[in-house]
Amino acid sequence: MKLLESTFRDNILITRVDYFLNWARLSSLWPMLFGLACCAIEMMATGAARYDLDRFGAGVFRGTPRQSDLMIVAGTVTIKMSSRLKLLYEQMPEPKYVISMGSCATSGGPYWQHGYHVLKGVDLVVPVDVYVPGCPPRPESLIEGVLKLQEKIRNERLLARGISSVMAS
Amino acid sequence: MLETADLLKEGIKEELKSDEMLLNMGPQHPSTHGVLRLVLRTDGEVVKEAVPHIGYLHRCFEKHAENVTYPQVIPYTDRMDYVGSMNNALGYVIAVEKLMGIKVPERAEYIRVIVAELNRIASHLLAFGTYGLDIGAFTPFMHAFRDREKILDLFEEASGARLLYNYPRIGGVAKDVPPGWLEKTRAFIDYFKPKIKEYNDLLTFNKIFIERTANVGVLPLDLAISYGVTGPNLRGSGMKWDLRRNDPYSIYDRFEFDIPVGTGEMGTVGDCWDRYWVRIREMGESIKIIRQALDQIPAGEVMAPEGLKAIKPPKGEVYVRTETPRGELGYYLISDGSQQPYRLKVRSPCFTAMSVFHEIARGGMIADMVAIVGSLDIVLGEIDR
Amino acid sequence: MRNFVDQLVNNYEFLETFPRPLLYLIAMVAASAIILGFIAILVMFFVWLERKVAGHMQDRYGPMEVGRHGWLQSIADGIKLFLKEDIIPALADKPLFVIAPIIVFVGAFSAFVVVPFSENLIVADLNIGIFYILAVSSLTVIGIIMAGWSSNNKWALYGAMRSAAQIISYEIPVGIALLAAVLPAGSLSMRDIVLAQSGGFWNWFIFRNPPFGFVACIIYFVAALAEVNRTPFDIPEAESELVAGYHTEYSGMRFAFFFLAEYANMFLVGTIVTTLFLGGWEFPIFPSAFAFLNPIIFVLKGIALVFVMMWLRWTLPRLRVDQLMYVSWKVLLPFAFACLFGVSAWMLLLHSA
Amino acid sequence: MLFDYVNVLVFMTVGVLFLVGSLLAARLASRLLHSRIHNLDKLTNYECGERPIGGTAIQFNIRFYVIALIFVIFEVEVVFLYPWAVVFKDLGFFAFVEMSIFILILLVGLAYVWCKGDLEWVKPSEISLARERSSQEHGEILHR
Amino acid sequence: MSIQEILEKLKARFEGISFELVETKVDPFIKVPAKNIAEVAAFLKEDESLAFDSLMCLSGVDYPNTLVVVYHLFSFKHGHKLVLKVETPRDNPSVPTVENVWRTANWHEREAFDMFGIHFENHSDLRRILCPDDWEGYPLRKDYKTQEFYHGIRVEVAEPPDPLYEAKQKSKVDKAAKPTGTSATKAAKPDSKATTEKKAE
Repeated sequence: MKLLESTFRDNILITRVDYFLNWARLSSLWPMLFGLACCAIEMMATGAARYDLDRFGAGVFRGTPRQSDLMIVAGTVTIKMSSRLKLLYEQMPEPKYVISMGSCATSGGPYWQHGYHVLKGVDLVVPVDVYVPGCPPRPESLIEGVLKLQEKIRNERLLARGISSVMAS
Repeated sequence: MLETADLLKEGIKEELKSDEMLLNMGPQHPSTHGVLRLVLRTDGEVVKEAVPHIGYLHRCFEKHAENVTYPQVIPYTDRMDYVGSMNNALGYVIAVEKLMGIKVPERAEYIRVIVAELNRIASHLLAFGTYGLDIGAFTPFMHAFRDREKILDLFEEASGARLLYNYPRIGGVAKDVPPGWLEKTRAFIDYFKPKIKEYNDLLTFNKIFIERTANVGVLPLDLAISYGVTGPNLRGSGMKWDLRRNDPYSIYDRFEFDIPVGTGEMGTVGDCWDRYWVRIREMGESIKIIRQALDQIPAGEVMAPEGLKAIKPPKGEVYVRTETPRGELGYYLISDGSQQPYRLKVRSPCFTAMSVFHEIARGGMIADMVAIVGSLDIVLGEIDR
Repeated sequence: MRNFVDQLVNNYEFLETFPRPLLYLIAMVAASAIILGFIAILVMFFVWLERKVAGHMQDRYGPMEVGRHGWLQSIADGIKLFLKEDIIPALADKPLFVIAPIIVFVGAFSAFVVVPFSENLIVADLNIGIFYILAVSSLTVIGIIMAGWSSNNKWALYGAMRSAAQIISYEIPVGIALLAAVLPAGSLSMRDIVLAQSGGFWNWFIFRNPPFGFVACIIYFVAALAEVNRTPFDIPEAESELVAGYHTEYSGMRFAFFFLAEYANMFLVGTIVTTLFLGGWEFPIFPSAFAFLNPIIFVLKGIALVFVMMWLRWTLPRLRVDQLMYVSWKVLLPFAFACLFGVSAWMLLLHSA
Repeated sequence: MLFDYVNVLVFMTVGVLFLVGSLLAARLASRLLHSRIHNLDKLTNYECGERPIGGTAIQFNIRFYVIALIFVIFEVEVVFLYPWAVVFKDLGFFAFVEMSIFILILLVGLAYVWCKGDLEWVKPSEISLARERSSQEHGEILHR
Repeated sequence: MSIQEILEKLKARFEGISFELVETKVDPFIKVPAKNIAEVAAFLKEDESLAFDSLMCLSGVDYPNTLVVVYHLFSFKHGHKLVLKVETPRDNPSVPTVENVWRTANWHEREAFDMFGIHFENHSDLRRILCPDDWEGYPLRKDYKTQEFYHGIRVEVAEPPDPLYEAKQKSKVDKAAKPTGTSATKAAKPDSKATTEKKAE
């Protein structure tokens, strides 16, 4: 069984198909409209005319989590908002990614010491893929974050993992 | 005869009244300008009751103000109203200077006014862009942000940051503006003046936009005063009240500019269109102020000598209010002589603007909720502090 | 189509052996497959065109990195949506939820049967052409209401109710405005209508019986915008008010079909306006000289009209529900009736004179 | 004649088959690629991040019934107009007069419905009703 | 109209109530007893010559032994300002509401209740406005301790990374080492090593 499984995972065909599927998924990352605080204004500036996020295919800001596959947590996540954030993350369809934009989302930012109502880092609630530093991060660094995420998606092995799990079961 | 028909109709209407639906225009909604939650009780399209829930962005500003030294509070004031952060920091700095009796050098005063007015234009541009987005027109948003980027370049040269500057300091300004900055500002103003006319053609006098905003969310003047609404929202309801003119602080009394007031051109006085129109005309006034400030700015120091030493104001309390792009921002500062403020209460203009929302939103339709929230131009960071 | 198959049969003898209806069936399936492929490719092109037009109108580039000037963008979107996990909410009404996108797409797609790409390049030249399109295109509203109601989501419900109100009130101006093209043509079949307009652009129906033909075309275009839910009438899926309107709960491939159906509907409206008012496959100046170009001209005219729709979407704000009803019942309907009287009176004068 | 309508039927079935086929393929692909963990949160309805409150299957207001009735009347009229329009070229002035009478009768119906105010999507009285109540209420609070 | 004249008018109007004027460095204020703030406020608004029709700001302040509610009033008509202060005991602070005089007090009082726990009698709906409804404690009080967990989400940072932590440890260690010899240093040393390891991983 082991031999059969390994032949399927790494042969040329599977990796080529994986590469092609990953290319399709990374070049059309639809972010969810989830602007919380100051970073939301920089996210809007990133989507606007000068630093156009649409050049990378990620400019379609969808309102509902159902049609978006990238959640950019832009701003401070407070305790009251954290349960809503968790629900929204759950409602996103499967290949979903999270960019934690700004130091507030990454670790509570300037509010970590005395902010009793601030969540110290969004990774306490949802798994985060890319952390973008800055308060607020410049639009260029957000675009670099999106590109870093695209790099991460490019090396994923979804199809291979899927086939091996099917073979295993 | 007519009355009985109406009575009959009233009678019929009662039994057939379809039951109402509770609806969450929740924290994550494309047009609630941040994390505001509106619980609407609607019957069909008509909203019977709209209750705003806030607190989703409560970042404990006042707790921080009590645990950090005076100069360290300025970055937190910037992050309160993150769209007009120059004006926020300016208000706080004036409060501390009034308590300590510091005399700010002339050049710093002028730089502060220029930077505050540029920030007002940037904030109104964002309000104009997002309001177009709420009503459904995408392009004005992009054009507004294209011009706003030019202002952010100027800020980046002066203070080093795009959105949250930490530029006004107690006793003056962080550092002098780089050489050539004043000419660039003048060039920007000359470039920007005709652009306002372009926005008017694009959105302000667009028939559908007028249809969507005139006679919607009418805020009567007595209600506005009683709810403590201030700034463009109050001026939209027809009251000629601007702190820069009526209760002048820093050097605003040296400039000549008039105060736009809502006159109900397109509908009744105090509707969404009036509030929007006051903001657009205010941009023109800010240009006038900047032009006069650029002509009169002297050379010289930008930081008072007391500002460089440790800041320890005497015991006492002060309440200072300044005119930010959203309204009257008040700082109530109590100091006990130590290096940290004893208590700093912030009176936020958006907080009061939001408190009047359930009064003017009653009886509107769902599309009007979006128009009213957009016309109040609220920023959640300032409401929840 | 029928004589095309008969002609094919008699010059290839070996086809004789197969029963004739089977051959017809294969021809029909081949024709619909070609049209389906053509529509799919065209929709991919429209999705890309919309984002580029929006970009350049808003002083930015639009998709650039995904292939040269982003031409691979819509293919990437399609594949990504294909790979997405589609979620059916627990409380949703499962059968309706699943059927809704199919009905919406079939409503939009099956109207292409009568669209005349050129003289004989038409799938089935029904003699009730326009009437058939009117009937079939109202299928989409049933799909939208099913989608809105079945996903048990308040925003979707509002989107569905608004689209029902919108399409009900705009069906009538559409019906009456089309009369202004049927009256001079004297037949319902699309091919005959285009043939009635042949010979140079001056006797297109838009210029025929001068003021009323043009006004009828404008009324039809505006009312068709509402039928297809495009700005300024896109209140069923208003991004800023109803989050995503009737397809709030849809994800993955199901959402892709709503997208597909919307753009197919837009192209359908484009083709109808070209067939009825802009002289179908005719080249404006010397139609006979450029006869070989006919299908290309026809599709180009359709794309030009779809471009106008996109142009409108990125400039105009959105109407409210009651204003929308006002425009339909109190503005478009009276003008449509006036046009009807005008065209028929004008034709009477022309004939009697 | 039958040939054409069979063609339409084939067109529709091909459309449906294409859709159902690709939906099944998409379901298969997503099952292959992603693990099938469907916790409760994923399946709850989306309501801007909140748990849904209040029911959604509510009885929508009666405005619909009135508008639908008016629509049916005018749609029937349009149906009668089409055959007339097709043969209008050959008929003379008589047909024009005949049809204009028919249309005028219906226009009177439209005028009646218009003045009665049934064409507004939201009865103005409802909006003013809600607004009066709001001004009364806040009026009382102010003067109390 | 200066604050002294306003004080005279108030004393004339309300004989029974004791007003106290305090001259501080920048903004002088008038102390008003808690139980009749409502009548004073109504009078200040209705009286023609005063006409304080706008409550600029209502803030709660936590002094060592009392909770104080501060009212900043302003009159659009005459353009003069007034500061009122009301004191309440810390154990069960309660102040009558001024909501029906100035509508803006509704949300400001809810915020004071949320932050300080000051209960406003017959307020229309006194609930927390900023923090979640089931939040423990009143955050802006000086003696406020943050709760460890809220619905399973960690609120308080367990061990704040304090940059001066090493220096303080070292100075504590030197002090401990000097008087009691080496044993203290050995005990102290593993402790500081342990913390550095914990911080590293």
